[in-house]
Amino acid sequence: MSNKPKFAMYWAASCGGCEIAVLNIHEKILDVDANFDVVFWPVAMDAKYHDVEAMEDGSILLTLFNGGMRNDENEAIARLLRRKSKILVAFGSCATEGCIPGLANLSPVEELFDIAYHTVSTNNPHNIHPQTSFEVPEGTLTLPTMNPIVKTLAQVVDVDYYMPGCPPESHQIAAVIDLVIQVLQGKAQLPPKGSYIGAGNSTVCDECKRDRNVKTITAFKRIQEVAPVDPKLCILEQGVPCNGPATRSGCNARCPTVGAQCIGCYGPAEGVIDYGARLITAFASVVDAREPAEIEAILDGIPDPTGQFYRFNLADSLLRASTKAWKKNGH
Amino acid sequence: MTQRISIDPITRLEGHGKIDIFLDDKGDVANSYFQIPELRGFERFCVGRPVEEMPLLTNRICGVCPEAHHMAAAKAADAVYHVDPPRTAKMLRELLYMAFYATDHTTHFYALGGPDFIMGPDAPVAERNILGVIHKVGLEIGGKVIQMRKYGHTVVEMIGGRKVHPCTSIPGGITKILSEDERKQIEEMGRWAIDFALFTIQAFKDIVLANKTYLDLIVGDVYTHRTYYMGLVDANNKVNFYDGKVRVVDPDGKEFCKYEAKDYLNHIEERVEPWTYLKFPYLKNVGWKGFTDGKDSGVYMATPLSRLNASDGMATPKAQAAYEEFYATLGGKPVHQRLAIHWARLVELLYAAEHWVELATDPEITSPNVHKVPTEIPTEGVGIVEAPRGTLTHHYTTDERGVLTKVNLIVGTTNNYAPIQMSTNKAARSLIKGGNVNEGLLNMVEMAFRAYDPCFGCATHSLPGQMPLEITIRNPDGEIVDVLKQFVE
Amino acid sequence: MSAEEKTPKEKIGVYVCHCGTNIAGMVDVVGVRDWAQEHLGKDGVVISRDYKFMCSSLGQELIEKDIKELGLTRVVVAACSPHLHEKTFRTAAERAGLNPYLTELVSIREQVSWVHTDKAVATEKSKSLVAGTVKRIVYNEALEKLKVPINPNTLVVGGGIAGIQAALEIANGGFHVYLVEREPSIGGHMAQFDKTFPTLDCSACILTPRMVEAGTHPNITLLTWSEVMNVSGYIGSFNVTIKKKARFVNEELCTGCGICMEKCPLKVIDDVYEAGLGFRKVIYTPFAQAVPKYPVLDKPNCTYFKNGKCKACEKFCPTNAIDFNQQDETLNVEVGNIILATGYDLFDAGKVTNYGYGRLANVFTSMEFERLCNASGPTNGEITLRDGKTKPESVGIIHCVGSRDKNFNNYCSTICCMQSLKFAHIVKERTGANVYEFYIDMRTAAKSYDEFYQRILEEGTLFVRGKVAEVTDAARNPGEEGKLIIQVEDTLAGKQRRIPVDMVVLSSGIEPRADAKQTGKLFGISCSSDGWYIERHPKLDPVTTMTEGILIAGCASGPKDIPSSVSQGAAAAARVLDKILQKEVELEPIRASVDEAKCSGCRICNNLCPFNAISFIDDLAVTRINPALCQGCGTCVAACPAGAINGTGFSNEQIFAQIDGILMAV
Amino acid sequence: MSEQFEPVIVGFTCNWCSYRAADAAGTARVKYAPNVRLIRLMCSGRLDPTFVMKALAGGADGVMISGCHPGDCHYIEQNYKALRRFLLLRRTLKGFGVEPERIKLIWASAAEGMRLAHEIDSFVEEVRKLGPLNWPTWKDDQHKAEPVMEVTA
Repeated sequence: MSNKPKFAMYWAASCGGCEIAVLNIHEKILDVDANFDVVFWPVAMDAKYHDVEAMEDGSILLTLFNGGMRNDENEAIARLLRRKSKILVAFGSCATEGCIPGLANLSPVEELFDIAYHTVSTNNPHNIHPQTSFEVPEGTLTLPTMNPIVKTLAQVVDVDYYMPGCPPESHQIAAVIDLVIQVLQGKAQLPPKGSYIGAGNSTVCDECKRDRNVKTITAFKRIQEVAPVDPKLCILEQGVPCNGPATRSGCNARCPTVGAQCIGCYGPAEGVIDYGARLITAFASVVDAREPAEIEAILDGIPDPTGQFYRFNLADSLLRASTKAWKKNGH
Repeated sequence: MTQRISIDPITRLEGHGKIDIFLDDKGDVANSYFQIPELRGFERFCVGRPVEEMPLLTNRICGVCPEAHHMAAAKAADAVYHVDPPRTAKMLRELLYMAFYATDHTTHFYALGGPDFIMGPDAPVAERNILGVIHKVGLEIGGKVIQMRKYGHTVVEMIGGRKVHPCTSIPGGITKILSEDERKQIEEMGRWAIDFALFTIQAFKDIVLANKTYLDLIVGDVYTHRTYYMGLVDANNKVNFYDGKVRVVDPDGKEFCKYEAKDYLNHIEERVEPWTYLKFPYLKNVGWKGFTDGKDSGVYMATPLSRLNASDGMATPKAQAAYEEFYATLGGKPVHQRLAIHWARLVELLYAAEHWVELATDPEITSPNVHKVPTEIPTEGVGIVEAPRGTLTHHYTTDERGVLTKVNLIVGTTNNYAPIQMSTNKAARSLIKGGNVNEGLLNMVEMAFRAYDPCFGCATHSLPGQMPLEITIRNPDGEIVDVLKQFVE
Repeated sequence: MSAEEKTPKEKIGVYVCHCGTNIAGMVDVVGVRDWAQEHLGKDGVVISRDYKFMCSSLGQELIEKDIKELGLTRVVVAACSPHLHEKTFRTAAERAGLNPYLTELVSIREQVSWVHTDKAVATEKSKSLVAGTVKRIVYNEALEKLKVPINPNTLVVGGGIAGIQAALEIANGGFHVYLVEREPSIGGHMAQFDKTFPTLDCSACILTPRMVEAGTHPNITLLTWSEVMNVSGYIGSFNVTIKKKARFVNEELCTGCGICMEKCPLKVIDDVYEAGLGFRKVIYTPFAQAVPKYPVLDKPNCTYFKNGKCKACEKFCPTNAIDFNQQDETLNVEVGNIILATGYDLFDAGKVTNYGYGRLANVFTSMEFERLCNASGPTNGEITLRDGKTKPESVGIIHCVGSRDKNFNNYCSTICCMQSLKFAHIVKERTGANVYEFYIDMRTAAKSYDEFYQRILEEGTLFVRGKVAEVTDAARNPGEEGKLIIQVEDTLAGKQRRIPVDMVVLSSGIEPRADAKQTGKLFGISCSSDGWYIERHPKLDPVTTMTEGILIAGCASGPKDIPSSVSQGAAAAARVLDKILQKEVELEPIRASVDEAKCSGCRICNNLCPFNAISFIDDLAVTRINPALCQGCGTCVAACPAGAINGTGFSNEQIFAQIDGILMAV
Repeated sequence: MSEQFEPVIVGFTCNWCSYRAADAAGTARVKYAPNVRLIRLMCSGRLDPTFVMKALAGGADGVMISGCHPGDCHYIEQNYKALRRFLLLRRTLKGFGVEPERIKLIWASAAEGMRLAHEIDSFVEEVRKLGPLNWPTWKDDQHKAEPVMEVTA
């Protein structure tokens, strides 16, 4: 084995987009190879779970961990890699804040099954559901146990750094890799534990080129009602609920740039402890009405506030799950 | 005494796929099970969301082929609103999709499937990866492969806004208007892509077809299943990725059915097994007969090969030529050998590149007319596209505000779950006899598996080319009798 | 790792007050003390005491001693409402060298012992309230009051009696005043009156000297025919932009001889001063005693401006003071304080259609009537019907026109009763006609008002108690022909009456200025629902507003008679003088500020501040908050989607910690 | 103490009207339910929905928000912003399964101690009817590293 510092990347419950985003740094990958001894990276190379187990605790310098905590296997590996890694980075939206799969926290796991295994195209007269342990004639087959709710990495293990984004933009990944290499060469310092890396400290508007004015909103509109949006003017000012004002900068305002509203994949700005609350208060503040009835009428323009405000952040919000989800799971 | 062998794609330990093989007392294969141990429940938590969010939410089902979900969702949302997007909008979506296809097929051929052939199945495993490929066919190809992926991503980002998880398709069209400058670049990249595709097919012919052993491997019985084949076709029954009707041909290659997206429920049904989180789709009108092939089993396949089998040809000239050569070489339609999927994939790569240029040179592609505001009350709609890994179906029902009340998704790879289970099973049976586990087992099973380019949950890509496996043989008491590893340490 | 395991950042002292038995009677004070000592140590509580009366000098010394000897860095006093004793304890802590903002009060009297009945529960609640404040105070910052210098100049807006009074008081105090009036002359409504109640002395006679004094005072810059266009800045240093409308008369040269007015060939109806009853020339001063004496040329009506001919005024002016090329000019003035004495508008009696004003010739408004009986008025004080000659034999005066009426204004206009009584006297005195007063309630509260009422009663004026339903000329009964009939329910006699009269006077109420809202926005103050400016406190602070440095006097804040308007003008002036003499003001340091590194320039907050403290810096694309304008409400802090705005004194950390504290298991 | 469920309610008041109303209730010795624990803000406009989320997540069964009557805001019109945030917050909390009745907005002038007391009593009764909310404390949590927690807006 070489004496280069060890690097690992892992995916828990994720879509694989984070891995693709890393591969999309193209030739930068070679820098990783040059400076690190890649010991564990499912998407890119072979290695075995028990190889990792065999390593000394803390022997991996840097682990980029993506994916959420959907089942007990996810958590098991999270704990293992925490033990083995000096620096554990929650990489991407799933690991930092739960991402879209976190929306599952609005309903109990049972419901996920009830729906998934009884869709219109499913023929399931005997109401069969997958079992964590099932006897087939030849023996027993086991499946991992789903967590009652999706958790973020930091809710399961101690996390050193957070790298937001669904997925993190490749230019940001490249930048972070550069930083770490510079640290290794003693040319730079690591940021304080708990910092967000590969992202800005402000919000998307900071990078958005659109013109902004003093805001007052008389009606919220759906994107399909107004598209194509005015190419110059702030999308929120055109009535489309754009999450840009509350969403951490770092993506170069990609979506607003192509005429789509920001959906918030970079999560809350620095130090904000509840992303959705920032949007609730910001949007409500600029609603141009005083009478409850008028206000309600304008708010009707946002058909799904909970989803709108917690699309990516639900699992990391202060409430984290709906009463349905956790009451059913006997918390 | 029963032995149990688990083939555990160790690198996906959190479980995107795990094979358990049970041996009977004689040491022959009693049965094998391919398990998918994950469920994220999109069908549940998408309910309650506004339908225009589906192209954004369902992206997150798969970061490898988000474009496919983006398109299927957008089309389903159009249908929900009963709106027909302007021609330019549809072309932009399809252009993005072609670029994605070219990238994805390239990745698979050079990084995942290709090495089996280019390096040869018997080459040292450690060399059978993209690095090995580059080594064998020359560095400049490595450069070209990276170039191809870069170009693909550039187009996806130009039209879709982002390299991964595009965000521009909305009910009634798309939010992005293409500038002439962008169009020029896209056209140039497209022309380059055509050359790259031709070059790749030539390489395949030189290295694989010219080599008797490889050819036998392809046409060999181990990888043969006589199943139904599914694919999207245009009005002339030519292969289409973005739009058209779903056509199914029977194991003899005769058209079994041809339906519009909205009618998919008359033709497709899914089965639940208690030992896996993934469902098994099958042809409703044939019925579920278990993991078996033949005309009487509803099992069907949806892959590049299936699309070719289910069509009458390709809609672009060069690809059509490649199509004809494909069947001429493999002895006519339909082709049942799974390994031919690799070749079929290259035919599609060429089509994607050609159509890419066709779209990029259409005078209307830069028109600002990219969206039609929906005026009808939203109700229900189905959107179907061909994902690289199979026919992808999104089906939404909404209330009058366009908020989802029902969601049904049949994801590309799911179509092939039963065939893969069968292929791996067959490989196991043919290679495990009297308790002797043939050393080639891993490799053969892996090849069977990989030919489908499976994308479970929905992200089981593995670079560089390995589906690294380990077989642990335990006695009934669970003690390890033998461990077979794919990689020499 | 969680906050609990860390060694506490601060040394906190907790002091629980018995308040005699006020608190101790319902709260186990010692229990609270011990609980704090025991359970809040990890938060930094190093000492927890109880005492009979914490606010007593001994109690305060207890705290000061601990600060000195134990080196306390935070003090929590569980006692009464902070509105009562926060200052007391903060000052005490300050004496001991601790920044006052590091001391907090917990209200366990008003919020616990006085309102609850179960001692156990009350004690429990007290504990959690204390816990909340202890956890909160860890995040309190040492704050310094903001000090801003006071520019000694003052702006007074409105040249009515209240404004004149205010201006004079300050000017006499030796400081400079800019007195802005939008009409050509100061004097306001009072200048239009004939007599003033209850003393009946001639309005002009008492007002004119004041006007002249203001007009000639070395410390007063009189800016008539002028309007405030813009106000920026904050208490101590406002920058005001004033538009001086063109008079077309050179004030340097004009002697006010009045020849131009004589020679001007064109007369127009005077809707302002003469309430439409009389005429004025196109170049004019509103009235003889106008201050300043310089006339104003009414451009829209001027023949020369209309068709380029005439120039009579110019020809005859002995000092060539007429200047047809004069332009509006804007000037900027720097002032430290602003007094708004913008007065009122008269209620438009025409709105009460059933009283027939505008339809029935001999229905007059109170202001018309003032002019009618004013010696300098259109009829030289002769009280006549519209024809200008017939003397009325009977006059009906209707009270509360537009006031105390839910269709118009709910409030009582205060002055109408006395005004009507004054009218009754004048009519009797000058015409001997029969006078009827129609009133709902007779309101004669102020000094020697009711005596005046008695006098009018004795003079034989007839009073009918009841709200007039209608004034009509449709005769029904003999004797009604050619008369105005007043239909009223006499609520004393309990029957309907029809009273025929020759003349009806509508005692119209008074209303906020039509443009009061815009003016309010201009100066950053607000109007109540009925449109009057809101005082900082309706009883204890009637002449200041929520905006530091903006004061109000006279009818701007509601209907008032002359004496009250004058005293308010004086009061506002006193406040201003006090500020000027202090040379600088201290502002509460509860303020919001923007972390510009975090601010994305989304501009969500830009529209949220009614005090114009928030401004957007275009070239930096960030928002800034002017600390001197900020009033510390925290609305923008709560609104910022990026969490880029911090509010001192009530920061998120403080509130979060307090929530944790009060939800602590006790 | 009684058997019945005693809800824990966090109340937010503005400094000028509603907090003074509580003072007034005290001075007048008006008795009311002890379940509400008040936190003083300068203005109801300072009410950040995060406070409500934190209170509910921290174990409160209900949250009361109170301010000056519309039109009487000490800061001119900020209570209208509080009203709008309250309405949107309530809609959002529905999605979390939190009954709208658990969050109440109360206008009370400095003089209305009696009114405030009555409002509190009726609110406590409503929440009592709804029963405990006791949001899970998510004991399994590893907290995010300290520095992050301490950088706050």
